[in-house]
Amino acid sequence: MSRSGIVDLPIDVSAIVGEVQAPGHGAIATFLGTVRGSSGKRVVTGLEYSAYVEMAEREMADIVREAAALASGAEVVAVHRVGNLVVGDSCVMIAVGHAHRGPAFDACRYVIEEIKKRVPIWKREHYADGSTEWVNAAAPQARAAGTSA
Amino acid sequence: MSRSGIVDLPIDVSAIVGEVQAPGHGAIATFLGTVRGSSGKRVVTGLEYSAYVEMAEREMADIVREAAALASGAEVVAVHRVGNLVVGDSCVMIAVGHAHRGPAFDACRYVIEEIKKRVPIWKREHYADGSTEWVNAAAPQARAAGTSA
Amino acid sequence: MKLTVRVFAAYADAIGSDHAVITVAEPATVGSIRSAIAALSPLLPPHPVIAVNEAYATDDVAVHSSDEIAVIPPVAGG
Amino acid sequence: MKLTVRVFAAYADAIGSDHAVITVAEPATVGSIRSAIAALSPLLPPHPVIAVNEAYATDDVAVHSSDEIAVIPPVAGG
Repeated sequence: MSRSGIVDLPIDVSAIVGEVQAPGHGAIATFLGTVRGSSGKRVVTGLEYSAYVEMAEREMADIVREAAALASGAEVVAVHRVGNLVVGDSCVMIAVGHAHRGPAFDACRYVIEEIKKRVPIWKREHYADGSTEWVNAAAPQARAAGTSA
Repeated sequence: MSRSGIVDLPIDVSAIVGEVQAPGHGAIATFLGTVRGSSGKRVVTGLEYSAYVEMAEREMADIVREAAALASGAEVVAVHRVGNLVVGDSCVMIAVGHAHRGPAFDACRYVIEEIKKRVPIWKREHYADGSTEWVNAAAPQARAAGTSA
Repeated sequence: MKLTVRVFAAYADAIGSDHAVITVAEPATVGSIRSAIAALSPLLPPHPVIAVNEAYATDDVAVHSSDEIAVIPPVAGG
Repeated sequence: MKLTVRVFAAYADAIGSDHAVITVAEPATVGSIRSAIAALSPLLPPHPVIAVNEAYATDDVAVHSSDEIAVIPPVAGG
């Protein structure tokens, strides 16, 4: 069954792939986002993700619903981790099961693009020199976003 | 390290994802193909994949090299299983690690499309009524294919 | 009326708290309360993105004292 | 010269074996041996796809007795 959520434990890749497997699904596309060891020229030692959890879960659920509508018959699971992560940890996973690979890829791509645009999650990078910085990747672009961002 | 192969054991999804994880790879796109429980109107009970193994491994290696060239810096693993599979078993897996999600998705998609076009693998479906049939999905379309297929 | 505004991430650092109380005239809309929210810190943008009841809200959305109001910094998930 | 041709899947079913021996004139090319391969069974197409030394081969590719020749049915991997 399609689902989404904000989690504070490591992401279990096999378990999530298993959730979207079904006799009718010949194709499973997944995306896994992991913490990179550098940002521009600076060495990243860790990342701290925080969220407006209630709203993030609502936005994630909306995005999953939209993806399942785009790719009719798709089963979609999307989870985003929050808390303190180290380099190499997975922060986000999307898995889409579908009868055919085209819709599976398209739905998977849609979910990660929309998560990056709309879900109220923030990250603070911790650098090797002890400093930290909020990473401002995107102004939120909800379909019902304010007129001025 | 990028690699590919024809295998006759179950595909270990987590292990293959782990192979393409690296501190520089913020994005991992995967594709998993699984045996569907129906084909047209017929109930499929199992599938038998066979290959011209030596040539299939060469074609897979070429495709992985092409994908890694398309998505510079990508790490690509592609495996295809042969032998007798049951509904729900995974027959093919592709995993691509890259700094960015766009190239990771594109390379992953490229590999599965090319596998379906070029790699000399065949499948015979076994149906609930006891009959079997070779599935002719595509005439091979190698870049150096014969003039008449 | 008084409204409690939830504040996150870089904006929370800017005001030194994860919430703030603002006083606004009634009837209120997202458009009419935005400047009071922006005034919480000079580090906030003049036109911050506002959510009402856990959804992005346009300027014309009405705001009542029972609503959950939040100010949303640029997002960085994924 | 005599050539052993590897035969797979539906084509192997058609000829009842995973290989066949054909006799062809020298010098040989993929183009010149194709009809002998097609003649192995009426169930094979008139212009089957041929691989030489584990690579798809065009009509102009030369064929020697030491080469590994195969006839490739429509593929169905993935």
